Amino acid sequence: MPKIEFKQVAFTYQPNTPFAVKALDHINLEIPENSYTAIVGHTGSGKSTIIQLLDGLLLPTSGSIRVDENVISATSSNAQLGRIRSQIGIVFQFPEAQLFEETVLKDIAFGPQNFGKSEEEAFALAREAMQLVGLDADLAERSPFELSGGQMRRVAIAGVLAMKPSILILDEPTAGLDPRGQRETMQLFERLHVDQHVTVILVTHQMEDAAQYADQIAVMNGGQLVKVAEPAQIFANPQWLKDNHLTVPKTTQMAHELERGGFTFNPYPLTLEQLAVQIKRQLESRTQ
Amino acid sequence: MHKMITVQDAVYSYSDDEHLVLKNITFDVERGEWVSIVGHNGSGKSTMAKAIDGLLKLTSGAIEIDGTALAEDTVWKIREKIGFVFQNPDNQFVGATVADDVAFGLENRHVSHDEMVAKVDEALHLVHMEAFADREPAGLSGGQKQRVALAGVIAMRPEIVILDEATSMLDPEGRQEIMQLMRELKQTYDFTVLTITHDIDETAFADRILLIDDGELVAAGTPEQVLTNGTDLVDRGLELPYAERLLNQLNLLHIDVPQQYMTNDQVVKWLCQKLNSSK
Amino acid sequence: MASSYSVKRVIIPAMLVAVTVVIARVFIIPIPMTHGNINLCDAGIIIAAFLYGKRDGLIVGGLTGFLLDLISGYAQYMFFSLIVHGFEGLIFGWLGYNKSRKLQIIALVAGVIIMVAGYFITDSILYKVPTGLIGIPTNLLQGFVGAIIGMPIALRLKKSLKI
Amino acid sequence: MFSKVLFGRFVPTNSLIHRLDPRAKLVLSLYFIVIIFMANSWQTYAWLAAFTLGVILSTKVPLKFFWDGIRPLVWIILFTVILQIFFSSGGHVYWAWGILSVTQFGLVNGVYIFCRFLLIICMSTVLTLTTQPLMIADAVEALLKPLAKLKVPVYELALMLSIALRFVPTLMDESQKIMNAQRARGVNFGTGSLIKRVRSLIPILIPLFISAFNRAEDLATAMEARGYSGGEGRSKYRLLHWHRADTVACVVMLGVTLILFELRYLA
Ligand SMILES: Nc1ncnc2c1ncn2[C@@H]1O[C@H](COP(=O)(O)OP(=O)(O)OP(=O)(O)O)[C@@H](O)[C@H]1O
Ligand SMILES: Nc1ncnc2c1ncn2[C@@H]1O[C@H](COP(=O)(O)OP(=O)(O)OP(=O)(O)O)[C@@H](O)[C@H]1O
Ligand SMILES: [Mg+2]
Ligand SMILES: [Mg+2]
Repeated sequence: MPKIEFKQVAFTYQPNTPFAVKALDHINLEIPENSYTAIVGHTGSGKSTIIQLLDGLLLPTSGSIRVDENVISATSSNAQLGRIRSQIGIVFQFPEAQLFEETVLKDIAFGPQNFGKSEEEAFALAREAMQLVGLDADLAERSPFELSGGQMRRVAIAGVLAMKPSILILDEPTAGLDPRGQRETMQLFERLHVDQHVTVILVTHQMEDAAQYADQIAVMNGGQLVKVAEPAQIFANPQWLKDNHLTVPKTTQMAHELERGGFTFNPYPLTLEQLAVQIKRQLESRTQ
Repeated sequence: MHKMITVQDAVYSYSDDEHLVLKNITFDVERGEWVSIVGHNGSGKSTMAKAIDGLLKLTSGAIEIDGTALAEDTVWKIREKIGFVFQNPDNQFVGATVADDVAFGLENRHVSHDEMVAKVDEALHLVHMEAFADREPAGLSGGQKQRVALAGVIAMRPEIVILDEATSMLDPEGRQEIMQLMRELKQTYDFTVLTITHDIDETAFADRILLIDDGELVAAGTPEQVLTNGTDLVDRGLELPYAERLLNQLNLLHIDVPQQYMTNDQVVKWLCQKLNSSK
Repeated sequence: MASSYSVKRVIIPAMLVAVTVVIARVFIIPIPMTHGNINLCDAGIIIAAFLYGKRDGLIVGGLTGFLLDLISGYAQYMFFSLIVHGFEGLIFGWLGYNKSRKLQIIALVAGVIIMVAGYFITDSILYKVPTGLIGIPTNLLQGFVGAIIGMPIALRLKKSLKI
Repeated sequence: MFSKVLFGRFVPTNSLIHRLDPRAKLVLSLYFIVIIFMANSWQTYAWLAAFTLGVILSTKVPLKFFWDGIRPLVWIILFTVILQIFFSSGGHVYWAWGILSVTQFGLVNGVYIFCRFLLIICMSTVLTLTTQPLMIADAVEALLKPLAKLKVPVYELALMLSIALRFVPTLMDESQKIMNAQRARGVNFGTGSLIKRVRSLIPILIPLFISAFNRAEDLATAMEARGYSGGEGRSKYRLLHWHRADTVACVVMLGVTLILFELRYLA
């Protein structure tokens, strides 16, 4: 049984008013346990709406979402939603905007405490999370507002990880970070996925990340789910990507241009390393 | 002829403590040149740019814009020559509507109403936002807001345009749009451009690149000179251009690669030639 | 040069007005048989006044009162609110800015009384004395809730931002 | 999402009233509220009510929107009217019980106060339904301009008002985002005791204020970079235009007043 299942989900903002916006329609999606799913799509295609539905922050107008045994529908109660939220962690875009406590440690411990952990347990979880994201233990008693932008981002991420979620949702978690910060952050989530078997759902505009980390990619366009498939399938057709307002990953772009000059790629390379290996093979096979 | 921007031994620290955010930075920019400043988060790029616009005062060092030394009494004159687009599209939108926002700078310069209307229309036309003149910012996308910011800059006919990570909060489509637009505008008006970024792809149009690391200017030169393996871009928190990374990877796989810097197209051409010549 | 000081003197109160309008519109607590509900605008005014003093208290109070009525469609009240909330903010800042905890509590009480009295007078002028009387309990409640939310947040912000 | 807030209660129908200069609308609606206090008889109230109805109809805004303006005040209106009826004395006594009585004066006064409520609410609703908040802010600035001579910082106050209006939707969005983030971290709003509810607001309000301060910092820098150095002597892009229709509106209002006085003193 998949971990998460969307069944015929539709969502409208401000229904029955002149301002009604139909943000999602006919969403059917399965997310297996321990998988890494990327959700990609043009601005306004409904990605953020999907993840808010998944955490019960919005309730579907129709249809239902199952997370393990719990079901979210238009009539879900607060208690049900609380159970679901306790196993899902969301790193929102620019998560440093959620910091509020007097010290870093207290802020990170806030989530676990809300979900019923005692202060001691929560602080222990917080210290563990600090280590996980690579924050120096000395920072624990500092005010989060005295930190650099990169450190604040880590504190916010630690605040989500301290809840020990079995599902981790990431909404463009690396926006605004420099390449090193981006790489380190993405590798942190990858480690959680591999070592602790966390189910990861990544919303991103960066096709490189989707190609590199995800085992399945869901493509959104205009509130519809247009395709769910493995990265290799999604990225095999640059024209299709452009039609759905997606950028073409650099590797795909390069492979595509090389094809015009005589190279052939099968399967389509997703990462720089795969591309290099295939190029080498073809160069060498010709020489022999 | 004098340079457009000269920065001499710029030193800056935010508080009185020892921590220097800029450490003896010296460089200059020619009239009409496009220069990119790159560096990791917190390396001091924004601080440098703000100092050039007189938005903060150097601890020591000197800045000259178009032959005029930046000082208390010249700062307003100098700001008239510089158009600045900042990172967050929301936090620089002053006007209540698109047209009002474009007019804001003109109002500050006491431009007459009729002239203002003409200039606002023209600037909005140039950034393809004329249909949005009466819209409020709340309904615009990030990319559209940044185009409005650019229109506000263009309406002032500046000699220098500084984009401080103006695309970093946009989606990829929005980014490309803004960079492309900037290129078109530069062709029309030939201003001097300073772009600040940590995205190496955005240096694509630059004539010259300055690399800043923890407040120090560690490399300056053409993209060919700076964007190669030699400058330790990766150690400095950045990334090499894609073509360069591919060549490195091929090199690791024991394929002989040329030593000089190549763009994507050049790499494709070279690889295809190699494939076909080895038939 | 670089004296963004004067610009900030305009922008900070403006932004505080915006936040106060937002919290007043987002966190409304419905109360039957009144203007409809109580809102948190007093909390925002307290924060402005405790962080920046009487000038900003006056401006943020006045403009927030004015804008809130304008946006919510109570134009008949907007100039009264400008004066009542402005005066309230002035009192908060005058008696409470950079003062001891005890004095700050006195400032809160005084400001809230001014606000309650102000609306009593407003309603009595516009309509009748009974209309003014009926507003007293809800306005008191609104002031009380505003104070118990505004005060701790003002103190926390002051510490975190070193204002 | 919050375009509703941004527009205030503005309903664009582009009627004659919509097109009037906001200065005219602001002054005339305030003036009207003042002259309502001159009404003291059936005839005077009837005349003002007829005029108000005419204005309401000419805005072409559906009547439902006016009802929306009255609804929140219904209880206060009823309460005031009932008090007025039971506690005033004079004239014929229809019913009495202890200190309570229903008298002729009481009934009449009750009806009058009811009318006053309706007239004040409807006319101020006309203003907000036909004029965008921004326009009203402009009008206020224009009308207060003479105060600049008395060292009242009119320009700065107007700029503050316009920037506040500009940032309300942005911060409204921000508050929604922060609320989502904290709910995802297990905060439960709107349940539990008052203390608990108040406590649950702290994780929202602190980040919201911090965000506002950060924005203020950025905005101040951006404004300075664009050459803003104080309000004095800036030229203005958005101008208000006084048209013939505005003068006509003033004349009409004068006529309404004259007739009102006529009815008040002749009857
Ligand atoms: N609070 C809201 N009220 C009304 N409409 C909304 C709201 N939030 C989003 N929408 C609309 O719903 C649609 C989907 O929005 P959503 O935020 O889910 O897109 P997204 O894919 O996350 O976009 P982005 O890549 O820009 O983050 C859009 O048309 C958007 O305008
Ligand atoms: N207002 C301030 N007060 C104190 N320190 C500051 C302030 N602004 C920036 N700094 C510090 O100065 C250093 C340089 O900051 P700056 O904003 O110039 O970096 P940047 O290169 O623009 O980084 P980014 O890529 O994140 O925008 C950083 O260490 C930062 O923490
Ligand atoms: Mg989104
Ligand atoms: Mg910067």
